[in-house]
Amino acid sequence: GSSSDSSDGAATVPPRLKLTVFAAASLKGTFTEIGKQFEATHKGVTVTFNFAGSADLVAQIQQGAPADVFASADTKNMDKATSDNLISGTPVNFAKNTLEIATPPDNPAHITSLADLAKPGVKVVLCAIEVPCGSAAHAIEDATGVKIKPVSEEQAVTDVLGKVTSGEADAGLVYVTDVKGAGASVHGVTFPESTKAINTYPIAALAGSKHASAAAAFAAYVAGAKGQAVLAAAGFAKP
Amino acid sequence: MSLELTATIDNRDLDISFSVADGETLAILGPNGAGKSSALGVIAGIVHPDSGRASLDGETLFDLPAEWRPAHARGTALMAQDPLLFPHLTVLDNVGFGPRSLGKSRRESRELARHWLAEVDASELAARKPSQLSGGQAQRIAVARALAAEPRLLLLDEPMAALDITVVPAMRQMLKRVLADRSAIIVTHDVLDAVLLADRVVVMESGRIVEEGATKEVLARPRSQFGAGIAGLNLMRGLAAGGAVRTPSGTTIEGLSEPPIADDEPAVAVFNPSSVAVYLTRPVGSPRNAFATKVLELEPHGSQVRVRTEELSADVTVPVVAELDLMPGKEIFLVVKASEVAIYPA
Amino acid sequence: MSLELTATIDNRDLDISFSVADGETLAILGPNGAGKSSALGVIAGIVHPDSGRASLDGETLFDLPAEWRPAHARGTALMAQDPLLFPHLTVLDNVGFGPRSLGKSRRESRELARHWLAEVDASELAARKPSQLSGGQAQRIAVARALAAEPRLLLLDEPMAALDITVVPAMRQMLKRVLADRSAIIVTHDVLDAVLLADRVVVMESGRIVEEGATKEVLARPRSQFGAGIAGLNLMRGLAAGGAVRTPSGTTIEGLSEPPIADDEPAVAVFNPSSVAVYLTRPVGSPRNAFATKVLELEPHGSQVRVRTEELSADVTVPVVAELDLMPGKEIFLVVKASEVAIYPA
Amino acid sequence: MSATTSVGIPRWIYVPAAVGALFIVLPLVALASRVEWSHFFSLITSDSSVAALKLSLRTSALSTLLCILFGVPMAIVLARTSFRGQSILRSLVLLPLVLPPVVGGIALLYTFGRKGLLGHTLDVLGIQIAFSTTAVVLAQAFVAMPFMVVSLEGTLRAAGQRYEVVAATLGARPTTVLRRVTLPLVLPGLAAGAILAFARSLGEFGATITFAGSLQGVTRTLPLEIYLQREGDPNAAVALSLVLVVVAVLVIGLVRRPRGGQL
Amino acid sequence: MSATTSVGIPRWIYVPAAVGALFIVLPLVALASRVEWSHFFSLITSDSSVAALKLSLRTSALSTLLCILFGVPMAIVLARTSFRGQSILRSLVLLPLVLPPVVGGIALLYTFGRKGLLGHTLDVLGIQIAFSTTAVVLAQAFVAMPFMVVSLEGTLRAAGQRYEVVAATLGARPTTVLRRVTLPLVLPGLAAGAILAFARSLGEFGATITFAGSLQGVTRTLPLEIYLQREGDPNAAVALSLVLVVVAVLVIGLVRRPRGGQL
Ligand SMILES: Nc1ncnc2c1ncn2[C@@H]1O[C@H](COP(=O)(O)OP(=O)(O)OP(=O)(O)O)[C@@H](O)[C@H]1O
Ligand SMILES: Nc1ncnc2c1ncn2[C@@H]1O[C@H](COP(=O)(O)OP(=O)(O)OP(=O)(O)O)[C@@H](O)[C@H]1O
Ligand SMILES: [Mg+2]
Ligand SMILES: [Mg+2]
Repeated sequence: GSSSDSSDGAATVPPRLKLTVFAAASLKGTFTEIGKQFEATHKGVTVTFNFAGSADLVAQIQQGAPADVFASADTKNMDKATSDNLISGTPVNFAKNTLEIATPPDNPAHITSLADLAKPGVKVVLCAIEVPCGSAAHAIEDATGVKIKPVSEEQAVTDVLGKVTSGEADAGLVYVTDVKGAGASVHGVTFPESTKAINTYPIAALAGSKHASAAAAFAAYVAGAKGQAVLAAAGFAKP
Repeated sequence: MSLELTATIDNRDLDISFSVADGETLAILGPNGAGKSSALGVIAGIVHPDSGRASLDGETLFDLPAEWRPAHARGTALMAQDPLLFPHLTVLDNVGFGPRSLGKSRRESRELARHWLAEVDASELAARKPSQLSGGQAQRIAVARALAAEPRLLLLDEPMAALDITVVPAMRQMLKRVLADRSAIIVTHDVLDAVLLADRVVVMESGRIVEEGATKEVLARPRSQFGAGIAGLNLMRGLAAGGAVRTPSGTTIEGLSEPPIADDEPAVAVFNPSSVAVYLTRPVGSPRNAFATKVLELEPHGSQVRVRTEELSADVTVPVVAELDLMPGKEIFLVVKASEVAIYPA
Repeated sequence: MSLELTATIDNRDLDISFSVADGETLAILGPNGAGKSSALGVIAGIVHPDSGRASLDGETLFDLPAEWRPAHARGTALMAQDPLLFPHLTVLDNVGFGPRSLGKSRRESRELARHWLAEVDASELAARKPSQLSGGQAQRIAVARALAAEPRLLLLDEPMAALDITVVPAMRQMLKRVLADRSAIIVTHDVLDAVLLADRVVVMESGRIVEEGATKEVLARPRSQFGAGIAGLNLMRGLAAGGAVRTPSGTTIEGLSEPPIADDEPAVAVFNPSSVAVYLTRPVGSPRNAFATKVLELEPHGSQVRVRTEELSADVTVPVVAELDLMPGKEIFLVVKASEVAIYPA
Repeated sequence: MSATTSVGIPRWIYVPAAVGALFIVLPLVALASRVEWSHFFSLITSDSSVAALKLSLRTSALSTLLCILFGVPMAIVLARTSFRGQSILRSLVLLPLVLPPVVGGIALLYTFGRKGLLGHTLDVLGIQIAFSTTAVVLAQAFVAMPFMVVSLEGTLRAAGQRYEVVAATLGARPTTVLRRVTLPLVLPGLAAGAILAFARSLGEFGATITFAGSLQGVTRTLPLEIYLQREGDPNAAVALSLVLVVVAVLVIGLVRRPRGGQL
Repeated sequence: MSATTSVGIPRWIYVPAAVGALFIVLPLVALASRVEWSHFFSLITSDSSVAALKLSLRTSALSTLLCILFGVPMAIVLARTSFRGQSILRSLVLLPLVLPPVVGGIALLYTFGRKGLLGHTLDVLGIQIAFSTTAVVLAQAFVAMPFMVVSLEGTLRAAGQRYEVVAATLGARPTTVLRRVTLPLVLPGLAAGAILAFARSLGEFGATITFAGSLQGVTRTLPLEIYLQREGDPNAAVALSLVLVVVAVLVIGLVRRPRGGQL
């Protein structure tokens, strides 16, 4: 393909430039939409996405993956990339997410508050502490003193959601965006203590990019008004 | 146990029907590809005929298309043409397979296996794996395996094909002993097996039975081409007397008997018509057996002429007939050397 | 192609050494488990001896422990005791396998295969799969397959064991023809094969060679137990003359020859000593052959006595010796019926 | 040693075989070379690692047992009988092979879960499968079963029925034939199938996480533990993987004593 | 029809076989019953789905080819020769079976990645493997190879060498023996191995996403697409899985024409 690293305006971007964005899997819906919009305003740029877990993405970038932009679902993985000097400039936080209780639509265990999750006999699933949603849940537990005994500590928020939508679990702690995305298949229970743990999504252009300006433009676009609108529609909070 | 069988297999062009009486041994003779093995397969339940029926001792083995009793429930044991010893079992366990399958204990089965191994003179092979056997050894084990299964009807497909001729007589004696009180069918290429082991003979050619009857009769007066080719043996039954056989009519015929037979045991003397010489006067010489008799008929037999008398036949070449002026009614002496006569316990 | 072989296999207790001259056919005789198949396996390269060496026409086949030429590069073809036809190939392709492997074109190989199928009288089986063959048919195909490979040394392990006796003579004739100008080794249980097909004979017992030499000599004067058991055939070589054989010394012996042999073709007459009768005067009767001769020696032969003369032997029972007062130097007539004499092209 | 010799294999075949072996072995070497051996032992002997390893071995052994108990009969039915719809059944039985494991987990949830097809029945019987070790075993058996079936069916077909027929003519009823002839003769194929099933169970991740969840000591098997470790410390995950690898080598080595090829 | 009959299998064996079959089939039924058929067709014909399906089929076919090219020789070497260290080599070759696929992906990255063992060499040669379709094929071949090897080795051992020996005595050189005797005789095992390899490739997820990434049309195979769909719409993922399943059934059905068991 062709390459260029001049300019920043949409008009001067050379034709047939391919921008590769590595983004956390939870951003699939929003970023695909943002990508389409970006392509529309930046003629000649095609945006392709590599969606995977944030840890996977960092490992791939470390191994020399041909990526231009990295959007992580947490700061920890972005920090890894930063400390390895893989990004150019400083990362920008572009979205926030908080936890919400998800229950099956009929809410069989009648969950109305965080404290209800600690009741005996309630089957609760959380994320494992090693993953962002798990560390967030842990932080809330620490801050509120509510001790939840989960029946399972899942690897990813999708897995938590899966247990809830299938009715296997009575409740789970997931992100607000997940509850929104799941639509009618879950019932969301917000709780005030959720502010004790806020997850932040950073984005950065990568040092190894051959299209530095376009990469920067995309990162800026996400953090900008148009991007924010798409993200907000999916339930993300402003950073 | 008596067997009744009628079966056709279309794609092998087989169409047969025969029976085996209780305790009887039937020999099936015939050229390669005649359908002998197929017939055994049908009885054993491993070849599915297109039509027909069979019963063993009144119990239906199959009655197509309605009934089909599986191989293992038939009470028949088949020693097939290919030994096919189980490669993962020792010789002893191969032989013990039948009894074990029929519910005998491991110890009992081993016991039985050892017995039958001894019978086929292969005790020293007990611990071997089949891959460590010679061809003839494998065949003997296969015979022992079939015998050990103690079936109601025993099916033997050329049990002696790979055996060296020095052990064949012993094997034949052993089979004679075990087949005596058993229903059995034996496929063989050797007429002597038929003569010594079988009460009745069926001759097959191209999937059909072309001849059937008591062994002696079929072999004496074969009507089929194959029968004629192999048959015509002279048989004289009687009692052993000093190594010879004395027939009920008082004739004594000398011969070689191995093993020796005790006096007054039933015995049979077998010899080939081609070993029988025809004389007009009683000759003086080595031949121990000379029978005064009359020519009954003369018939062509291949390139020779078969001279039939009341009891015996002689094959002579054509010039002989002219020279000796043989014709029905003529008084002759049939002469056969003792060393040409085999005497077996009957 | 001449073969030199020395080999030992410890765990089969085999220790042999023999050779085959260029164009010669060697017969290996011996009881079951003697090591005959093992010997062929060593030559063919599928049994690895513990020590020894072999060369074919000067080329080393193996020279242990240093050299070992793989089976496919030996220029030998083995027809093993078990036909083992390739189950996934048709009969035609089974037979064509050898030529094809040696680089012949598919068409050429098929041609050759068809030729050899015709030789073993199995042309009509060409399209079948091995699973659709009878035992005897499979064996014939296996013989054809080995022949089609056109090896420098042909190894046949009991090529006629499963054949019915009506086809054996034809097969023997065919083998006689193809082995005539070939180096070959044939393992057999039938002395007649040795007599008719082989120039030399090796007799094995328990892994050792107990006898070795020209066929005629070994069979005439066997020194081993097994040799004695099977051997002793009378052979007279000469030229065919009106269906009989005339020996160089002028004796004529009549017999049966199938197929007929043209006059003055080399021929051999074969008959068993037990068919030979001893007379003190020339008898008048059916036997066509009477030879005036002198007793050379008398020797026990099993339960009988072998009467040896210059050229021929006769087996008689013990009482005969006394009755006729046989002793070395005595003038006798040896008499044998023409129907007991088999005449073959030599 | 004297024996009927193998006839040898073409020399050139060593070339692709070596390339193939390198293709598998090189990545393993690369992996091993990245392990920080100084931390290795403290890492693999941590509570959570040991718990996960034990759980993995226990559940994999059980699921292999299930695969033998049910997979062997299926392979036999597929190889030795023919009936209408057999090929469809075969394809269906092979499906867990292609189903992404996560989807397999969802399918299991839909079946054995509280709201699943059998959920009510199981509830009445007082059986709770989800979030239990039983669920792990079921998930592993579900994905591993086809391995046993396919591998054994291939061997059964290649082995043919000659010896089974002989056994029947000696009076052995089908069960005896199966036990004393068929199974001993296809043992190499059965062993291969069991190894594959065990290995697949040991490595199973997606269906387990979806159907059984991930709780230390109960449902968090080694692959789940590795996955979690990876979030924090990729090197730890690699080290743990090596443990899995070593365990697998040992187990496979024990099961598969190389025996001389029969002739 | 007349033929040498099969001797029959024990009746009771149908019971565990049926239980096993139900265990596999029930979840598939449960899955199918949850699909929203109204959206089904629009969903599976979307650009991204079609692209993923095509990519999956292409890469799986290629990786199966690799498994045949390299796995068959390995199986033959393992089954037909014996040398020191053979059992270790066998265990090593089986390792991708137990390695969590994600770890396998990491190992591949460590080997073929730009900073990997062979990265420099490949770079010099101008070859970029990671994150290309080639990487997908390699990842799939890496995880699928042992299936071919194990399944075929079992069949080769069970089949024995009798016919190979006969062929050699007729003058067939090892290559001819291989081509005209060994391979035709173990065809059922080879087919089983190929099916397993293809199926495993088709379902491969972890190693692919790690080593090859998830770029639409380039490396995003159907399982990856399913994984992504699941983030948003689990039902869509299930529907897409069914497509995978149907494709697999078709392909397997085509490959595996049931032939009569030879006797
Ligand atoms: N599975 C089969 N399918 C079709 N035809 C077969 C099959 N098996 C044998 N045949 C054919 O059926 C005929 C009878 O075969 P069978 O094996 O019964 O002969 P046989 O009398 O035992 O011969 P042999 O003396 O050679 O063993 C032969 O022409 C043979 O080719
Ligand atoms: N693979 C083997 N391992 C060990 N011993 C064997 C093996 N094969 C054969 N034997 C033994 O070696 C001896 C010679 O066997 P071989 O097969 O050569 O005999 P043979 O002369 O061909 O006999 P037959 O006439 O029965 O075919 C026998 O005692 C046999 O049991
Ligand atoms: Mg037969
Ligand atoms: Mg032999």
